[in-house]
Amino acid sequence: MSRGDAWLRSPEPQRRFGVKGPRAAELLGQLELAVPARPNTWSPLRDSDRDDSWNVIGRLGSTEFFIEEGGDGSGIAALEKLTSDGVAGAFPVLREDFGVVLGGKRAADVLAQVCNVNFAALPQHAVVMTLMIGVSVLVIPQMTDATVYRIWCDPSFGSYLQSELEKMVNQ
Amino acid sequence: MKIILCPLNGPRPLLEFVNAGEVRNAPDPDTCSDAEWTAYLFNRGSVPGVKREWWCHTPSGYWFIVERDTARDEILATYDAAELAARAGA
Amino acid sequence: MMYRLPAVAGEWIDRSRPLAFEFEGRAFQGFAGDTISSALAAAGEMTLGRSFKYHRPRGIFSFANHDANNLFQVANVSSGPVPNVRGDVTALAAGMRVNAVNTIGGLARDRARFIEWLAPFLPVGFYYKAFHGRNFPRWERRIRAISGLGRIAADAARERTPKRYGFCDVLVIGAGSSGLAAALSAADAGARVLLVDENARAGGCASWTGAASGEVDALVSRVAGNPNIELLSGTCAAGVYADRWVALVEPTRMTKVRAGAVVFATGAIEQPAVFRNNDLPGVLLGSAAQRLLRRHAIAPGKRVAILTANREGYELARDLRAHAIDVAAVLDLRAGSGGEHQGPGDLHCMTDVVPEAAIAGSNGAVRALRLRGAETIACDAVLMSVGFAPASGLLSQAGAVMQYDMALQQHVPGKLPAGYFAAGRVNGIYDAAARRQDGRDMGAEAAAFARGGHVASRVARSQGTRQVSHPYPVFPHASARDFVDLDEDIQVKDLLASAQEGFDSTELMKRFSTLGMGPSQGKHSNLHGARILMRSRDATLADTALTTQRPFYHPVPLKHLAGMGFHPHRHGAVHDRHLALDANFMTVGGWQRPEYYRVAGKSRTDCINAEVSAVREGAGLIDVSTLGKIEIFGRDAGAFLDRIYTGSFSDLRVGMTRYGLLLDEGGIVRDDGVIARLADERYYFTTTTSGAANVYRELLLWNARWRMDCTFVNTTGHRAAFNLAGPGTRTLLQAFTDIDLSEAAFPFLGVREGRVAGVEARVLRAGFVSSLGFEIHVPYKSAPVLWDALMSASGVRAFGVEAQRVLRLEKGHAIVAQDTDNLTNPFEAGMGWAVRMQKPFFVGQRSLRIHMRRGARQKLVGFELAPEQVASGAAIRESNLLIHQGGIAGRVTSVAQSPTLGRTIGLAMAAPHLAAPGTPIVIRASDGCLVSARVVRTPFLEAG
Amino acid sequence: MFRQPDRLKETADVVIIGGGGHGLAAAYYLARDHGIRDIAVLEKGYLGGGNTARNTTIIRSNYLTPEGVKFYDASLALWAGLSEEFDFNLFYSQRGHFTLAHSDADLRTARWRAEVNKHFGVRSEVVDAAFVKQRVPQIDLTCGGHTPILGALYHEPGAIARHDAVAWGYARGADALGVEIHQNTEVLGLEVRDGAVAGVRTSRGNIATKRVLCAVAGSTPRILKLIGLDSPLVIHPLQAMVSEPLKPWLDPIIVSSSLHAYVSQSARGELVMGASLDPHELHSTRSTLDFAEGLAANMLDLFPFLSEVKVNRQWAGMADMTPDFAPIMGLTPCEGFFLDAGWGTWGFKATPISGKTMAQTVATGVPHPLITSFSLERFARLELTGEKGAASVGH
Repeated sequence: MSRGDAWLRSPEPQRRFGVKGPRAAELLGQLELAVPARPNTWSPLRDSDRDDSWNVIGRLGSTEFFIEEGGDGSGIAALEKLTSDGVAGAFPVLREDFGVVLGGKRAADVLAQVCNVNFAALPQHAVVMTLMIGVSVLVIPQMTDATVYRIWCDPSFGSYLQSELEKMVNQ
Repeated sequence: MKIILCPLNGPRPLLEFVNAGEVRNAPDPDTCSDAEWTAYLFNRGSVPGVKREWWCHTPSGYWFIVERDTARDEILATYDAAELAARAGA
Repeated sequence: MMYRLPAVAGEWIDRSRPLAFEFEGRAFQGFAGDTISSALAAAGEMTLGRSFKYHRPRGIFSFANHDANNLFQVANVSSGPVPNVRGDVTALAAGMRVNAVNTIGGLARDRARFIEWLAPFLPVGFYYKAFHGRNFPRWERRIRAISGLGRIAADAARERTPKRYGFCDVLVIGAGSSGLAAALSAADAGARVLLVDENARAGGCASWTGAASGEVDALVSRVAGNPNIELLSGTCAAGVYADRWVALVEPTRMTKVRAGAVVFATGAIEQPAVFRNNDLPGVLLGSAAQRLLRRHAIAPGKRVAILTANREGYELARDLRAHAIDVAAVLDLRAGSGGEHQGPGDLHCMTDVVPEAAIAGSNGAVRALRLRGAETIACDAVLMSVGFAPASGLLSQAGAVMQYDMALQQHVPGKLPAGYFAAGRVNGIYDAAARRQDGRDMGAEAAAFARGGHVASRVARSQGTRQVSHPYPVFPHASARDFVDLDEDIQVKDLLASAQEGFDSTELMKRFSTLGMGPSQGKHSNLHGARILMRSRDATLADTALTTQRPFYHPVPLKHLAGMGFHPHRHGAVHDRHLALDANFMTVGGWQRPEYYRVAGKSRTDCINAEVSAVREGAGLIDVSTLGKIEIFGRDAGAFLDRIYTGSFSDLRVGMTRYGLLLDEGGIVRDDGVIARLADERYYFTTTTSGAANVYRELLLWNARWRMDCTFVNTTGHRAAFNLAGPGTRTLLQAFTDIDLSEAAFPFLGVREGRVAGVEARVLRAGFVSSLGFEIHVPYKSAPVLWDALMSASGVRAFGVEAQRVLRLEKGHAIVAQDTDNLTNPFEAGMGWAVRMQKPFFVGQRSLRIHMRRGARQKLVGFELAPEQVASGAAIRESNLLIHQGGIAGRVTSVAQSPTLGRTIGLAMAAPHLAAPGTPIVIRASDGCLVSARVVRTPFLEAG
Repeated sequence: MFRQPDRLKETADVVIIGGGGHGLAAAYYLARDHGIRDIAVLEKGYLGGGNTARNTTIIRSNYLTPEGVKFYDASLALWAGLSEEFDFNLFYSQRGHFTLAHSDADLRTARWRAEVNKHFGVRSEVVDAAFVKQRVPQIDLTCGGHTPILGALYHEPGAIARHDAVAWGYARGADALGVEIHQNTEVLGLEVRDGAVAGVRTSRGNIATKRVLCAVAGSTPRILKLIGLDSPLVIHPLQAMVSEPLKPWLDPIIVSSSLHAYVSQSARGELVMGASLDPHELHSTRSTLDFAEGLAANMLDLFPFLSEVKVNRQWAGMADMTPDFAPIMGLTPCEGFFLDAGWGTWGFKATPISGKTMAQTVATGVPHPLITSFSLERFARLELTGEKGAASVGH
């Protein structure tokens, strides 16, 4: 597999934030963020964010949210402030995830070696919580482009996941 | 590998799940006899047949209910624990 | 003798690419497209191997990946010798060095030949009846020495091959007429189809019989042109598992496919006739001869006799003559004449034939076939075309029940599980047009099912009309050598003897006689074995089931199953710092943890002792990031913890921590940690390293049952933690933080949030390893900053897990799962102080009531060795036993030579009557000598 | 070898449910040692077709608890003499048994077992990695660099045997003493009068009897249900696989506690490989691909050169697991109904001693001294055995 067929890179520096709890959705709504309606889907952080932006808000299950924001990260700053004051029913989640971007026209072939999910059969704007070579991961397929996959995992598994994915990309 | 239809995450391979055994109600610890209590502790009534079990999708930490035929290795139904009361009644 | 013909239309070999190779030390040449066996056959080699038990010479038999007697030890240019390579299907490569397996001193002069002379004295089950008794070990060495087939090469390197996950709507197994038709009709119905065939090319039997090859070629090209169909040839479907999960094995990798529906178009396996010397080289299946002929342009012999019981035998005769091969006779086992029993006028045909024996020539291969009560036919090849068995291995793996159809004298699928379909010869259908129709029908049904159509189990219809299988092509001979199973050298008499002895079910017979246990798993022997068994019981095959077929259909190399061999492991945030400090790592619960830090010129013990002293005298820093770190929020958070842990936490003051002990429902100690209350509705707590994931999952389960108002967050991997321990740590740490660390402001067991070294942190006053210590928890990515800052402070020394064990032992702290086991309750572990029995409820409470009534069966106590024992160098190790009046009275769970106290101290699970401080105890060291010690109070070290 | 009676007897002194090794052994010793020969052994399928046919034939006595060590050591003593006794070669072959330790927790458990074993005169020692290498030169002590082997528990008496032959040997022995063995005879019901066994209903007729021994491993819950008894058993599939025959190279039995994998080489030259239980309850002998994948990966970590060696066949048995990894043997609340169950992954090696002790228990109505701590009531009393240890491994 040549370098161009599949590639791996670190995402641009992003601020990351998590919030969880029965009233988490409500809280995000208050800040006029585009809260994904269905569990395990994502949407651009704000309606103003174009589809090619990396500002994303993912709904993990029904009551947890995962947010990444570039630029000044104003949205996340506001959230951190709100939740640190302790809003009943919406609690901050420390997100120190390891993040990586897998892309290229053979990216799907790489995924087929590490993950038992049929990404081709997923609905639009899906967020996938699954196992990848033994590690729990969060995957957003085709976020900005049909051949681009964003992957996050527990930071302590980062070096392992990175090195194994690199091996395959370089095959 | 078996596929389990996770009510939250959709169809996933067995490998992504762990099983915590049957849905069982513990006897009232304050009124039950030692015999009743130890029977609850140890006797899992593992006669082959349809069981209502707790399963967890580990990547998402989501616990839900699986109705499984332990003799035929078939999964008959899966649903959120919130439906347990209603289903158990039915 | 076999030989290569001039070019044959459609041959698979490339005569422009000769390949030189070596066989049994002699030089040979084949062509690209040859297999090992075909290249040898082309060179006239008739004997390619020796049989498993009697070491009889054996040649090509099925040429269909079932030739268990043509297994080779193959060394390639690039790789070392590989055992048990199947010559009939393995592609020839230039420079191969090939040897027959299972010979002593080579194929030709195999010194193990002698075993055959013993054969008459080796009845079935012989080994069970002989050699035993006192001398068995000696006999066994001999038996072991001649057992087995290929040899392992212990220096061969680990091979890592990728594994893939695949998905398709319809998987069609077998690319013959029916499979190709099934794939096309499924694709036409809109399904994404994967079509696999173990042969190097698609086409199925048409590719060697030549029958209806025109139509089949048309199908092949239509498949090639269909974007919805992916064709994988040279790919074996090795196993079928639950929910249509199928293992596809290619030469270079394994693909695990999830199919919406599966069509088995796996065809049929030609079965031999059983008669004396039916195993001679030159006696082979008609289909084998045709595969050799059309794929590799090899003639089975110069003068060929065909033993038949079906039309295929006559078509075979025509085919051979069309290629200018002399057919001596077509010998039909069936009575009757005319019609099908008629070859071309000048073809010598006989009916009602009973084969007496094949006769071997000087080269060990067949030179004639003797018929009972008739002439002897001189020939150098006997081709058998007497019937088929369905290739049903994968079908029965899928759960299909095979039923014997008396009209066809063949097994056909009965009830098929939902989502599985069968088509073609496996259904007993042999005529080309009917097979294509069957394929079209099944392909359409499979596509409908994959789309979410009906899921009811269905009965596969068998449309077979023409009988191609002889009901009993078995002709036992008084002096045997009438082989039913060539893998295992099993003769008719062996099976009859088994039945005689009471092993008269297919399963028992298999196990006693080893029928079908060889490398080809009975593909040519199970059917006849069952026929012989049932006839001996005056019953028919309709009255029995064949033995269960299990994975794998063809054997699969370990490397393809193992794949790349991933080993997930975790690294803490300052792993590189540990490396820089030359840490010696140990693996704990998937983490790499520093066991101790090496210091040039110092022994392991010296290093550990130095780390201990650092903590006792000044300050030490240990990375405890592997601890589980869980947060609980919400109105019921405290109440929830009260129900989970043995202690009480709803009354814990904000800003304070309390030890938490977790039991299972049986009252057994499972995990422990420190629970901190950060706010009214916000707790943060730790678990053991190995317990982290399970405890978190268990909490979620309890709350799925209790439905209390709380929310859980597992920050284990996202937060790093470090324990700064030792008398000097307060002043040292104060320099890095604005949190007031004074005893008054930050008492023992307190918890504070603030900044340390500029990093947002939670600080817990901990006492696990030292009276004064601060456990500092920070976000993963900020950890290096904190570590570097603290390590830069003068007098701080990093310490590892081993030093921590000594330090906590000096403080008398038990480690769950080291000092406790699967029977230990908190009272036995000396942790009763952490249990609030008066609470209304907590997990394990009910069982503890029973434990308390019964009283402790063991108690965890501290002990120390008498100084003179230490002086005498007595070495006590963990798990050494306490001995009392000659019996076992407990065991040592922890022991260490305390550098601080200069004594050997430890913890032991002891019988209650030995638990009182001051009690003398006796410990048996591993070398057996008894060491006296004394039970003492813990902690061993109050201050420090 | 043994007769196949065409019809059931109407009454029997003792009915044994289960024609596997345990049931047949009990029948044999009842007839031989206790003069009770009016016995009917009822087998749902074929002789020894259950876990006797499906186990990986490992025989050892290096257990953790005193009661376990004494019990299995008595079994080994019987094993050694069986071939002679039956005049039938069971291929009982002492190979030595390594339990590899990959962590200091493994080593602690290994030493714990060794110390208890030695206390009862059982030959077990904790050995270092060099000793392992010397006995198995082909092994990769680094385990692919992932989980290095630090040492092992070495148990010299560890052995293998031809599993089917054990059932046949006992069957032949019992048959010769007049015991009737009925295959393809499924038990459908049990007659119980005033809390005592009165008879057995089967697919081939009824037998009146006052004593029933149940020795059906994975089918135990189904039989217990017939008399309304509950038990702490849970049924898990236990899988195994076997390679194509290879010339002998591996003498001892190798078990890795951390990798949960074990392997030995049979007299036919096949590598017989197994792993731990499937993780959840299932009453089926289906095979799974992920089992074969995981086991293969572990095998290649131990023996990288086996990459090209082919796996011929997979299979599975149904293991009746107990909460404390020790069997359930002896009397039950139902008078005359005796239980021999809870054999999980360790039943084969116990075949002779379970037969002998259950025979005496059935004959006398009093539990044999070797099995008193394996009683069914221990769970109600919360007095489990310690066989599970701190982190135990089966097989």
